[in-house]
Amino acid sequence: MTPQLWLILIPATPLLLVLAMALPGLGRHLWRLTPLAVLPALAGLVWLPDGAWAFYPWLLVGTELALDPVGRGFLLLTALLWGAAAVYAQGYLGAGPARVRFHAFFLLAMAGNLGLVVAADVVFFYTSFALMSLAAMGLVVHDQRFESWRAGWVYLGMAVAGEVALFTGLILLVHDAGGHGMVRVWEQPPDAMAVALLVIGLGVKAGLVPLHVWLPLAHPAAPTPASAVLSGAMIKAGLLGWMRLLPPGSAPEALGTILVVLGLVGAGYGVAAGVFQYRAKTVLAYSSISQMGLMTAGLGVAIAHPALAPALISALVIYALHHGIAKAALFLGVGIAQRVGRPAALAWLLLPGLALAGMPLTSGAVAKILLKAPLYDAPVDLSLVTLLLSTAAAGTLLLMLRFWVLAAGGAREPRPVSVFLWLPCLVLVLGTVLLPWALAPEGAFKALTPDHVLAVAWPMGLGLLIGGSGVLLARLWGGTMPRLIPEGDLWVPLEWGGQAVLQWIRRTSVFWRMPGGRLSRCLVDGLPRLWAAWLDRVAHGERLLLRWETLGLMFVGLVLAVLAVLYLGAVMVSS
Amino acid sequence: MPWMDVMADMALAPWLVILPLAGALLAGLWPAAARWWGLLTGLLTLPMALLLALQVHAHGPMVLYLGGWVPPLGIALVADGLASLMLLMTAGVGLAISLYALGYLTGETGGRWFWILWLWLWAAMNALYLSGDVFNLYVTLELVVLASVALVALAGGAAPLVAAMRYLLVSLLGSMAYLMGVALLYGSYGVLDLQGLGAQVALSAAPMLAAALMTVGLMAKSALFPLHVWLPPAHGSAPAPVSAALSALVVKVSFYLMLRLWLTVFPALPLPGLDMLMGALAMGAVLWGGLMALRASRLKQVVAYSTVAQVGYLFLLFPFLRAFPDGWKAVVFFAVAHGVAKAAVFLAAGTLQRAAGHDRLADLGAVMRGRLKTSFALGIAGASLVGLPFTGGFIAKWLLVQTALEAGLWIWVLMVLGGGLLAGAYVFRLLGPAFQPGPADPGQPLPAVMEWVPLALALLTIGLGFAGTPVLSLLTRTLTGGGG
Amino acid sequence: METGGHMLLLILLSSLLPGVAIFFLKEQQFALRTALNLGGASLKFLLIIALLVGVYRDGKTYSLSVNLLPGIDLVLAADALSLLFATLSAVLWLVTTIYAIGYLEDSPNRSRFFGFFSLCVSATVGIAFSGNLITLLIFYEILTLATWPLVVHRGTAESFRAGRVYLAYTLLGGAVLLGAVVWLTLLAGSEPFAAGGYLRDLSADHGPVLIMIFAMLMAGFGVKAALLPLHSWLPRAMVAPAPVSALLHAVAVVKAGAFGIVRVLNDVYGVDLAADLGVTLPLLLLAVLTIIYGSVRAVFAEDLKQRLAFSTISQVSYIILGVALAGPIGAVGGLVHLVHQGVMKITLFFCAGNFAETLGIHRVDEMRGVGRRMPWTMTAFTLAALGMIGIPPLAGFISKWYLGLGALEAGLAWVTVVLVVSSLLNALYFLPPILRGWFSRREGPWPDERHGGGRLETHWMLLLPTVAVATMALGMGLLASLTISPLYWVTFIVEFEYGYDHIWSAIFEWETP
Amino acid sequence: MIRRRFALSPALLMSLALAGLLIVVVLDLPPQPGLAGPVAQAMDQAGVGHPVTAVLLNFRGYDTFLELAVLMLAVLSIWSLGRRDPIPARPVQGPVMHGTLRHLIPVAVVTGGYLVWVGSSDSGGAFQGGAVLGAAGVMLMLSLPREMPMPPALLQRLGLSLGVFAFLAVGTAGLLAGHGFMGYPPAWAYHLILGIELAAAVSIALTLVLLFLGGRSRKVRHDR
Amino acid sequence: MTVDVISPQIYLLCGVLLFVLGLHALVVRRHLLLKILAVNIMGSGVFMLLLGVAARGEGGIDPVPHALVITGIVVAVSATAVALVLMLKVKAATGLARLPLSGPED
Repeated sequence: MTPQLWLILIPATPLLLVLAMALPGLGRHLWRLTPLAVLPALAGLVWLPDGAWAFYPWLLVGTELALDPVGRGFLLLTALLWGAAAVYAQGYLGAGPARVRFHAFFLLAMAGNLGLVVAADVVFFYTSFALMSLAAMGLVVHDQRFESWRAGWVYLGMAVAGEVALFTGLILLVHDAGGHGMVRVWEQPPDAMAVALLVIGLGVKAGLVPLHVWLPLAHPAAPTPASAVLSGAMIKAGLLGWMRLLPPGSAPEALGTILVVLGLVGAGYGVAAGVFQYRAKTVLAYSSISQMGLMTAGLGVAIAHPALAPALISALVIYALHHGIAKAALFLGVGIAQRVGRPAALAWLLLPGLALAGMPLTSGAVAKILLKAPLYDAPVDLSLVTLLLSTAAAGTLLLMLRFWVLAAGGAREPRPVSVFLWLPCLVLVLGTVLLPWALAPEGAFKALTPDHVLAVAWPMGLGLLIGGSGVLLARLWGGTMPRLIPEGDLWVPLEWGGQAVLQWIRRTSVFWRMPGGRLSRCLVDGLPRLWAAWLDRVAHGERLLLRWETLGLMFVGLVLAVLAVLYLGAVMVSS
Repeated sequence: MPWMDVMADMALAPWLVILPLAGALLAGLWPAAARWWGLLTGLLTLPMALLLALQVHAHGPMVLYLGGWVPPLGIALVADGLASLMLLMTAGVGLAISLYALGYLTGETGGRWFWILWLWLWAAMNALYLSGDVFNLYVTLELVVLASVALVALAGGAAPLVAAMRYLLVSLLGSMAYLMGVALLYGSYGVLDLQGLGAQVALSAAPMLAAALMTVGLMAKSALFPLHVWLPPAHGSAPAPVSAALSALVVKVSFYLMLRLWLTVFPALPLPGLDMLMGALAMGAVLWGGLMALRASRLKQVVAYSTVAQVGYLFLLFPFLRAFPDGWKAVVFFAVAHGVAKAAVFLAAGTLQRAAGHDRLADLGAVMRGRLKTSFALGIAGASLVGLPFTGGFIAKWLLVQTALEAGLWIWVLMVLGGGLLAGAYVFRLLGPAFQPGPADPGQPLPAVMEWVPLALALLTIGLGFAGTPVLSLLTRTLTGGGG
Repeated sequence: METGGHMLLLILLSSLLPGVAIFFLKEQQFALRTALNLGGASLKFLLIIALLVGVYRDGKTYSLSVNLLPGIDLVLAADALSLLFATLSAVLWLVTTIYAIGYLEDSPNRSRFFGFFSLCVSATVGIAFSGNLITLLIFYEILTLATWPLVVHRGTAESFRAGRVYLAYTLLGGAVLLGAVVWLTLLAGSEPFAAGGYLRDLSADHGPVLIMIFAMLMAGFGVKAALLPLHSWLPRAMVAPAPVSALLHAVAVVKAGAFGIVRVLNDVYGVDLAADLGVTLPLLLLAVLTIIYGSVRAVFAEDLKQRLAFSTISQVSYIILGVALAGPIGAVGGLVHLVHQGVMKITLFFCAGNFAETLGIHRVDEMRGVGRRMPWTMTAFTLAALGMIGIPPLAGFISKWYLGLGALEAGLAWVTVVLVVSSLLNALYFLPPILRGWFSRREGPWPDERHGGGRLETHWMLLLPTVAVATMALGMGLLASLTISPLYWVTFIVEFEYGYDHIWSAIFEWETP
Repeated sequence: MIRRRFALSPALLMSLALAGLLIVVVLDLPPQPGLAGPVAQAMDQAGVGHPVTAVLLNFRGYDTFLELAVLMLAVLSIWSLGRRDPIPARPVQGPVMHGTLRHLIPVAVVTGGYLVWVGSSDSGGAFQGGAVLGAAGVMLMLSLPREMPMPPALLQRLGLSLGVFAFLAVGTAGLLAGHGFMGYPPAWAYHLILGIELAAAVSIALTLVLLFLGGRSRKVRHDR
Repeated sequence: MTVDVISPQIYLLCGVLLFVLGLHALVVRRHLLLKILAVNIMGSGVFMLLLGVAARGEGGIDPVPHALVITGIVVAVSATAVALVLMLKVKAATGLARLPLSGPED
């Protein structure tokens, strides 16, 4: 077992499983094996050394795969979440032919996600990215409800637009670099156009603020295991893409500032929009937007100050891992919560929620501390950023409160919770607690120091205060949460506007009459008639010519004409 | 090659007259065996023509003084490249027509007269191609006219008779104009042989008038627009082998004569102006014939109008001649290609007509599907008419376009290409019924030869597609020019 | 006759002779006809393989010349580009023949159909092996003749109308082409195709004339390649049976036009001369317009085959776009699309044929839920359609990738915008049928279900070729750097054509053979 | 009607123009010797004494040969068109007619024969002789009340093709003997020419009669 | 001008006039018999012209045109005979001894 074989097995295993599912007979039952498709990735995590690198000259236009520390972190996240979700899906989905289809698309998306983590050249990265994006469409519209279709279309439209932007950006990168290996790409600072396109292309996936609209639509629409990977693993692909393609040091520093601003706006906006939602999964989606905003801001700082990059990047990896696991646990928990009693439901959802808000002793506290720590070492004053990052935790707690309220309330359909459901959820919930100790023990210890506890505790307190007063106010007025911001916020006016424009276009006949349409219709109708008339005229002429008198006249006339012409010619020649 | 030298000593040219004439006489004497005489004649004439062409190609033009009397006193038989090419074409197509007629004309009385007249026609055409004397040419021309008029009338019935009558009158009119020209030429120069005349003709009124009369007379005989009206009824209503012979060969005869005159006798006359007039008429012919072919509703009518259209190309001769002295070769190649293709088309049409019992284009589908070989012949020969590749027609079109372009005569390039499009339209219109849905039905039982001969001719058009170089090099062995 | 010419002749005859023989078979002689068809197709395939081995392993050259007119020869020759196209034709012919046998089962006039089908392929292979412009013209015209019967095969009034339009366009194009070729031959003689062109010497004296001839050549080839103002025959020709559409779009007619343009640009004018004359940019613009126009029309086409037809109009212009970029990488993208588009488009047409033949589906909105009924076909459709959009790792991505890089290399960054817009439009018209097929629920019966109750979703002769070409479409992208892949081959061609050694490192970073 | 006939129609105008041109050209024809000189020089080898006959049968014998062919072809053409109409029955002529004919026909036969024979040295020849003979035949036809009993078809055809046949045979023999096509050995020229003339005269006479009758014979059916 | 000089010219003139007269009649006359006669008149005109040419020569009478005329006459006779018979057949088939105004087709 060489790295050469192992690295390719990581993305290839799910694909091979999909192929095997196409087998007649046996293939119909192979969906049971879906969770096993992450095993090569997990095994690779264990024994592949850092810097494992492999080259496949026959694949695409020459493919490189590698496993570096960043990749290792993301690979852990990806494998863990997909594996957990796969197990969960076994118990979650009802029987029926659609189940095979779900698993097929699930595996395809999984392959893409795993592949982009280990990709070490841009073409393979793009390939995996596209595979993941498009296959995820199958997960979003799986339920075939109106809502799923709407979410699916928005998702797909944005994904395709993102792909295209990414494609163009990559082409620009590769053109400048003269090669498509990532190492080669890093050598050359990308030009502004490429940077812009990459930010947009990956930003769609990462839920960057103006491009986030698909998230709140897609997450509630997708089946729960799909939402878990969508929110936990797939949106991290955008972040990973930025890290890979716009590495600090190579990317322009101005980009860092932009990313910080966009990230912080996203963090705040996610909270602001999330609290007004009425569905638990939507709240989680907004929470993801908010959290991704934090990570984006972190990356922005790293890009703006390349000196801080190593520390920030490893912190971001931890943060991504933390968020992915916690968010996935929450999503899976929502699925369980619908089937059990209220207290049990809260029990499943409490710990990951708190972890997300940065509760000490959880992964959240560690991640936040690790992320903020390098900022104090920055050459310029970043206290505002730090402050905002901290404040975001308050927002997160607010969101979590809202989430708990919604998840605990609402209609429920009590059903037995099979082992397929609770086991992966349990693993993830435990993961939120155990993760820091396993991955960053020194950070975990550091987070237990009082000043750090305080640093993560005051925002939580603030959040609790605001949330509590909000609940109180609501109680006093007897009102409910105002529906200030609808699901999919920005998309809704866009949709209205778009529909209005479409209606207008449909009503306005100018657009439906082709330029020159009347002319072409005249030609289409008139030409054959004209042609027939012409033929008739010719036939009439033929009858005229057939008369002997005409023929004779023509004969004599031609003799004279030839003579005249000869004479003229002679005159011309002689003159 | 030694045998070529032996051949060179033999005077082959007269045999090409003697053979068909003897065949005609024998057929007349013994009508019951006319068909076999005809077949024998065809089989003997073709190799003879081939040998003559090879001989001419190897040794250059051959002139034979009849009775040993040297022109201007006597008459010369001239076998040069042009003449031997036309003889070869006639022999090839003629043999095919003879074979076809074996199957087409069975039992009834018409058959015998066809054979007798057809052999006469063949002899007359051969005599005309070989003749080197303007008055002798007149006599052969009359022979051709009488034989072909009788062939047209052979079908019997009002329409063919009227067509034959009109054809005869037009031909006589043309002949008389030609004869007047001969008289004027003799009156001016006192000689009758082509070369001798060519040496003397200068730019003056009498030869100009003679040229006008002769040219227009021959134009009428070769059915150039607007003097073409006699052709479609005559060719369209005659029996299939007759139509083929008339359209493929007889039309070319008068064209050949005109070409000969302008190559040898009238080079001194000015072409500027005349080329425009003739070109305009040619264009008219291509358009008019094409449109009429698009409108005609009967198979043979379409083919006949196609001849009217294609004759137009022949008259590009004048613009080309004006542009350069070698310009006529393209036109001659076109004439040959058209001859073979048109014979194939007419014979195929005859087969279909006989099989279906009619030739209404719209109702021919079943028979066309049932008789694939014939439909193929129609298709391939039709492709040659359009000028699609691998056929003689393509090479001909290529040469025409090349010549026109070389001379910078854009308008004729457009005409050739546009005429090709019209031809495409009517040829594919001919083929269309085969593709309508419906059953395949071979129709009346027919002898196999009626299917194979058109196919063979169609394949010959493909062969012509590869014969460009030898034909052109044969044509360089042509006697031209004043006193040349 | 020169070395190995018999081989080329044999390749031509391997489809021509069976074709002619098939015409004269009775309708009921199914076994013999099938044997002739498949035998010819397989033989051609094997012969091409032998030819490839001969050329690449043993370094032989093959050429055959027959005199047509003084100074003008009919030349058949095998160079790298012709082998590419010939291999494409041979492979796709084999596949399409199998498909057509299954598709036309029990329909009338099969002998005629397969006869013309074989003629059509012979003409295409002739085009591939044409060694000079005249030969190319000749086979190009033959192709017109051979495809018309296929277009009107159904014999309905509609197909006759389509046939008329087809003829009008192609004959007109042929006439213009003839004029141009004659003119060029007059100026430059009948030279064989040569890498880098053979007109350099003339350009000083005849610049404007060369431009004019170029325009005429482009118009002539552009008719079949469905370049913008000359495209409208293509959607109409969709009345033909599915295998015909497949062949027309993927291999024969449309490709012949594109191939002709490539030949003229590369081997007659030479890219440098063309660029100097300033003719590449207008061609590029035309290609761009066609790409956008075809895509927009495809979005509004509701009939599946119509949509595919407009898509073809758009996609074929990628090839022209690539060569008109006048740079090596762009040429790689364009030429490789010659193959990739062929494979993907033939897949799509096979799928459309399967849908129509099995379930009677003709319109895009009838495709709801077809994925569950016909998963294999739908998978093939999905693969090919995603490839058309340019999604990796499918073949279309490779083309688009190098087209984009080529555009940047040529300093025409705006062309990438065109690629982007076209990709978006492609997605707009290909994704809805895919999604409907996979995720929509079917209510009510299929329009016209014929193959019910079998173990397979449809006749195996329809399914097998479809899956095979879909696999090829995937493989050509996924395994693009194998030495047998079109990309490798095209790189070889372009290296030879442009004399750029660095093309290897540009395409395959690690290797310089 | 009359007025219209003499109106200046385009046809008339054009004919007048043509006439004018022709007249101008014809009157302007330059004097030239023609072929009188060469003919006179070649007369010693011609085999006959009269220049026109020499031209007809020797110098331009090929013309004459083809002209005989035209005549024969005319008959064949007419025959191919169908059978002739019966000559309408005529009232029996009086004795004058019979008497005249009884004398006239032998005279005509003798005259014809003479004309053929004298053609070699003086005005006359096969055509003139044949025409006179033919006229005699036509008179005979006209004088008979009913169909004349015709000779059998084979004989008719033989007689018809006699002239062409003889000419062709002699011409081909010349070719085979090395004198070229249509060439006579000078020594035999006179005899050969006379023979051809005789055969031609017979053919011409028969042809003219048959042309007059117009159409195939009604009784003799060759086509069975 | 003496008679000797002018007489050949008169032949020439008359020949031309006959030719044109015949031509005109051929064009404008409807009846087939008249047309056939017109062709004969044209022929006669040409023959007269030829004879005039023969008479005009300086070296005595030129025999060649005479021979030509004899041949021409025979040819004309043949053609006339065929034409007349054809005319009769047309008359029998269509009832008219003239060419119909339009073609037999449609």
